[in-house]
Amino acid sequence: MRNIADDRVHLTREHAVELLRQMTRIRRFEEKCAELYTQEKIRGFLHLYIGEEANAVGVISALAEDEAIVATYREHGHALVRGLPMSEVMAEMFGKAAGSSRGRGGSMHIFSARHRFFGGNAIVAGGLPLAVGLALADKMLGIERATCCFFGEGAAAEGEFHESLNLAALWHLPVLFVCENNLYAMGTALARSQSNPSISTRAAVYGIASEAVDGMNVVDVEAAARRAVHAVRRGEGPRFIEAKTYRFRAHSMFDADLYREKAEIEAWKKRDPLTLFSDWALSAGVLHPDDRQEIEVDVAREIDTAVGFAEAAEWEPVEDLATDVVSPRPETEP
Amino acid sequence: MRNIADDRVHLTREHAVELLRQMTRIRRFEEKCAELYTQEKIRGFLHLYIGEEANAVGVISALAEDEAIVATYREHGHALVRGLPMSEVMAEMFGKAAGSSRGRGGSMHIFSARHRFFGGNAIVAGGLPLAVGLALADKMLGIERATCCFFGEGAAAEGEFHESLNLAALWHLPVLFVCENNLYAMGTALARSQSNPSISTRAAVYGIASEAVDGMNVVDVEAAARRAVHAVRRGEGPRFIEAKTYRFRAHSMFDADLYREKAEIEAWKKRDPLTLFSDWALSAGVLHPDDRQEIEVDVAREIDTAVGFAEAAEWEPVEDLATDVVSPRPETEP
Amino acid sequence: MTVRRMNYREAVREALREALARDKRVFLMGEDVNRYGGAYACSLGLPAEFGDERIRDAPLSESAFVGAGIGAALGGMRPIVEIMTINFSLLALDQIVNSAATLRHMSGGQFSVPIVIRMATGAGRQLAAQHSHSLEGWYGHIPGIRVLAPATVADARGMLWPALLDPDPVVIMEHATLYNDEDELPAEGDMSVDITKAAKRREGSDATVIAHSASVKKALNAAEMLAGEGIDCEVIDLRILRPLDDETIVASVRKTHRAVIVDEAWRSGSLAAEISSRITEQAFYDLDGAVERVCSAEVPIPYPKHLEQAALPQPQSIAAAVRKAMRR
Amino acid sequence: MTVRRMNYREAVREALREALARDKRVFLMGEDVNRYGGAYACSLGLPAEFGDERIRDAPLSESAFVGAGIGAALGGMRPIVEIMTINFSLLALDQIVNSAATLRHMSGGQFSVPIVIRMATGAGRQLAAQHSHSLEGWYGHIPGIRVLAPATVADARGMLWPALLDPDPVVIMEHATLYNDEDELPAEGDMSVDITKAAKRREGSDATVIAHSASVKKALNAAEMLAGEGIDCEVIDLRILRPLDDETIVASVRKTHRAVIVDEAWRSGSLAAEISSRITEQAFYDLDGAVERVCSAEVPIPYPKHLEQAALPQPQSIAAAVRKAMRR
Ligand SMILES: Cc1ncc(C[n+]2csc(CCOP(=O)(O)OP(=O)(O)O)c2C)c(N)n1
Ligand SMILES: Cc1ncc(C[n+]2csc(CCOP(=O)(O)OP(=O)(O)O)c2C)c(N)n1
Ligand SMILES: [Mg+2]
Ligand SMILES: [Mg+2]
Repeated sequence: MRNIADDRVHLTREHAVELLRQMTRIRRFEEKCAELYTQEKIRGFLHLYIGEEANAVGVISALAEDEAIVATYREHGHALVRGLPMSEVMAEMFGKAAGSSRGRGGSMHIFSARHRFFGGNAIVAGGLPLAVGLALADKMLGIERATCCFFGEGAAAEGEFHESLNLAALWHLPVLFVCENNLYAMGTALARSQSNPSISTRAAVYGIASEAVDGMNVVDVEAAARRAVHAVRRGEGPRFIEAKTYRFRAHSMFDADLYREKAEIEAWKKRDPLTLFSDWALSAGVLHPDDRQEIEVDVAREIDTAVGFAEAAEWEPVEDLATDVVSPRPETEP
Repeated sequence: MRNIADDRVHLTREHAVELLRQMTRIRRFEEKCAELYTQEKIRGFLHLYIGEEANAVGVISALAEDEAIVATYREHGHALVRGLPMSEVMAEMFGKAAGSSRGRGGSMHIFSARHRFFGGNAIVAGGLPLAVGLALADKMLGIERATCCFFGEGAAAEGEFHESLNLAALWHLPVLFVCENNLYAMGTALARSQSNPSISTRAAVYGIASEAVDGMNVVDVEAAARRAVHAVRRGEGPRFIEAKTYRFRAHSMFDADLYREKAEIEAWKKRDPLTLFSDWALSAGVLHPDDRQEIEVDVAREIDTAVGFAEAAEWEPVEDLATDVVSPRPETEP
Repeated sequence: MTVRRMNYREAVREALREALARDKRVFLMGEDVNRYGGAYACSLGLPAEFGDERIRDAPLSESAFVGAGIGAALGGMRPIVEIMTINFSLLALDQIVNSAATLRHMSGGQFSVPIVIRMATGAGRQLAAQHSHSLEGWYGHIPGIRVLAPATVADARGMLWPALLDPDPVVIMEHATLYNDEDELPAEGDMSVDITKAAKRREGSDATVIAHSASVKKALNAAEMLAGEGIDCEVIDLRILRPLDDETIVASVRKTHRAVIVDEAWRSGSLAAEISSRITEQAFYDLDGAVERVCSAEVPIPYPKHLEQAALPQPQSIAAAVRKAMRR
Repeated sequence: MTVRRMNYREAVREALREALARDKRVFLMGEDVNRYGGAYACSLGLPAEFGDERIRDAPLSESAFVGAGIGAALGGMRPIVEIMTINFSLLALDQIVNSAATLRHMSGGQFSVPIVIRMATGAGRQLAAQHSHSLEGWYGHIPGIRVLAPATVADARGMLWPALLDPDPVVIMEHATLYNDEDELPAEGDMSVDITKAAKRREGSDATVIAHSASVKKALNAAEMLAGEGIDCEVIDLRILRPLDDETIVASVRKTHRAVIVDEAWRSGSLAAEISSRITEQAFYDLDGAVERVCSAEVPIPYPKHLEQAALPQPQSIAAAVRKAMRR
């Protein structure tokens, strides 16, 4: 179904529906999560992606299913687009044993080995070295595919950003770095934390071809991702995309959001990636008038099912607390 | 005596003698250390600076006496030029109680509070954050002076390089970063460890004005340092100098030096900073014919005295092992 | 004496305010301490009083800003560096171990590093494996630093100023589940507390329960449960994790002859192990039985409440350990 | 059986060579492992056999290349990552603690991280405060990893392959003073050793001395000294620092009734504390007296030989502790 072999976006109706559906799935899923959080069904940290959906959808649409993804604690969207069943993701949010990480990870640690979805990392910039290593493995094993690493602009201040970009460039590794620049790291605006706020120019200094893209425009994101991932697959070394985006909600459910102007938020909401895309697609005749509504109905149903599944699911028994800390010792052991 | 108020080098005879004397002090001191190492008077790691003398001499000549210096484990030269008495430095090499760190640090950890010489750091890139903090203190206390931080090109791969340059630039701190690019980090050539081997361009990406300079030419180094340190003192934020240099000896006394061609070493030796400078200064009439010899005689005497001092000095008594792990509790304590 | 109620968070904030007002060299630096008000809202409101320079937002770069704090301390300032949580302090450990803790000794006594590093610690808030570490025992291993663990509102209020007076690096561990705890404090006067001694939080004669930080409350709860069974526990709050106050601990054990140590860290290599060893070393012939430890299960802390709570020490497990020590 | 002499360094090298030859997925990555031959010359000559890809020089960036090793393990490779020394491993601790050690559990068992991380440890070479750490006890605290400490040439030769077979992260601590130690090994056959059990290095009946890594030799020296005084020591080499082999330790103490633990780490919060606690917990009524610890002085390790040696455990101090345990 997904056309990954092409390095350009083909906006058939089918593809447009898929893009909108995926963005809608994320949006509604997270709105539901926020509600469930206030009901105390979901606990811990909950970082919403609302406003940034175009990035996960655009980029992951360009990836093959076996191209690894490494993400952050703000990864529900990435997990859903990658194809993790919403029920499993929702069960994970609840902490149930049927969750994608057996409930042990929660919102920040969604994993799926069968989807090559490597999480879900709650240490800022902690995922970058892992992505470099996954790409190194592919290269050494002769497998031609990209590894895609998502992280925020705040992560670009960390030492691991620098070390990882250097390694990837030096060893010519097939990594696609995607910096989701939503302008804030918790309450710290980019300009207050990094002397050079142009993230994409900073990638270039390692010799990594990089591109900044409108992260509210799913088509632009997908187009940039296709170009980049094709170059990566061709063995041209790592690529870097800076997606300029914005989170509409607070950093987490604990955040009083005191550090930015309401007007700024409102201005960005005018560029809501869902409306932006569906309005354009409708006016361009790519989407049909009923598509939006149908998607909403489908997604509502999917969410109901997911919540029902999560509600009904079992807790992991306490006796299993210590399973899988380490593996059982292998038989081959002397 | 030292003219630090000017942002240009004035090559009077006096100054030329001083430059050559300082380079000669380092060279002969270290040659002696290598000898003492084989005699097992000096132990542990010993990293010689031979070949790189023009950098410490050129840069430190441009600094005021109270401008802090942070260096690495390859810091004998910096300590000597900064004005630490050679006898104390030599006693430190021996590990004697009269050493500049009471003998506890040895070759890699020469300190002097009264010279604002902050060492002597054996963790690659570990000194950069300290220099940033020293400069931050000056800035917050309203003291207009620079803090000078030396490190190797290998350190530029570490996360702390990135984090520290960002902090210094972001906060507009009076730091002079001096990267002594001797092309190797132990046995790893720069091009084999960093995707972008042009260190000075990498500083620029943080918005730090930077300059590459011939690190074998003491006058060039001093000129660059004067320009940079004046800008720093004027409150223009951090500056960065990349000094292109070479170490003539192995990385440490344990290094078999198998990773580079003898011809490469020989080629660089043709640009020995001592000969380069004294030949030029003689031909330009800045130095007098006898100066070189007089310096050698003086320095030989200084080294003899230092070795004599170190030989005669006492060991710290074993009973004092645990003094100064922490300070005695303050009287003011409740 | 008039008293007032405040919570642990407010106590930290008031202590910060006092320090900033008393000494111009004091400043607070860390991620989100300014605009955001601190991840745990400890510095909310302080920027208006002290400005952006002294309540200094730092980029995400734990190694560099902790190192910069060390440098600033060397340069004559009195930095308070906030590491958002102990989990991220791993990124700054090199600076703490290799610079802050060693500089005085390694320089032959020439340098002081009067830095205070605060960090939130611990589990209990369903934050899962990467955000629930109790690694304060690691800090307790490092010569050259002092490690404080305020378990009460009074200690949260009173430890900071003496920590700043210490010419050496001091690390203050604030357990994240304590910030909303309330207590009464004197309305005025010197709030400083002694940062050298452990505290007896409950007097008792049958067994000594030794805890720190958020575990102190759990130990007190256990003691209440056991009181109903006729077991009278003494509860010691360590307060200072390095250097440990052996005297208070050993004196209590000499009296009760039984010791149970509670520590939210993983059992192997925990601070509890150190205390247990010291007790056997110093009071072996006073002991009626083996020193017991109640620690966290040796698993990365899981997200769901029932598993997380099962992994952590609880009043029930503490009480069970005391009964075991009493051979009941 | 024919034997051959080799030193510890050669044993490590041969183990590396064997692993690289046996499994195409194995590669060695670290600072200066290729052109330089490894800081301790362990990989000298291997690039010619296995090429630059598999003997991979890494830039100075401990966090990234250790993290990349973890990622490569997730991606199907069997990386051996060399961190030049434990001192620099602080820069990579976040990746080890928060990724390598947690991924299996936190993902509900989906992922394995079959990485081996080797590092040189310890003091004794006059390398001063920043280059003499004995922090292997910190690693012993982390659930999800296995920690090995080869003290003999045979273990240096035989632990690597089983470590690579382990689907979980394994950390191998090579004490830098051991690399020149020589011993005899069988000329052929399987060199693999059991990586789950401690080893009895000397049989004895009066006291159990427990040590690991470079301290084992010191313990054996002390035992020889004491033998002359009629004190017969059993010496246990821990070999595996996590998970500890309680069984072997406790069985010995049950027999001798006295235990002395030797650990080059700083005393407070050392692995020695953990072992001491376990012994009292599991064999309290078998003990004739308190378990003794011989650790390093709690100071940043100084450069001069006389001070460094005074800071470290020595045969003399071990013997003294045994005498104390024997109340002699
Ligand atoms: C190493 C580390 N330091 C601090 C934190 C706390 N923290 C969590 S998210 C965050 C902001 C990260 O910002 P950014 O990288 O821009 O990603 P965003 O949250 O905006 O998606 C911070 C400071 C952390 N998780 N890890
Ligand atoms: C964090 C860290 N990693 C590794 C080392 C081991 N080491 C000491 S010096 C060195 C090379 C550093 O090279 P460079 O920064 O270029 O300085 P140079 O020695 O050439 O002056 C290495 C790898 C160390 N001391 N610290
Ligand atoms: Mg952001
Ligand atoms: Mg170099």
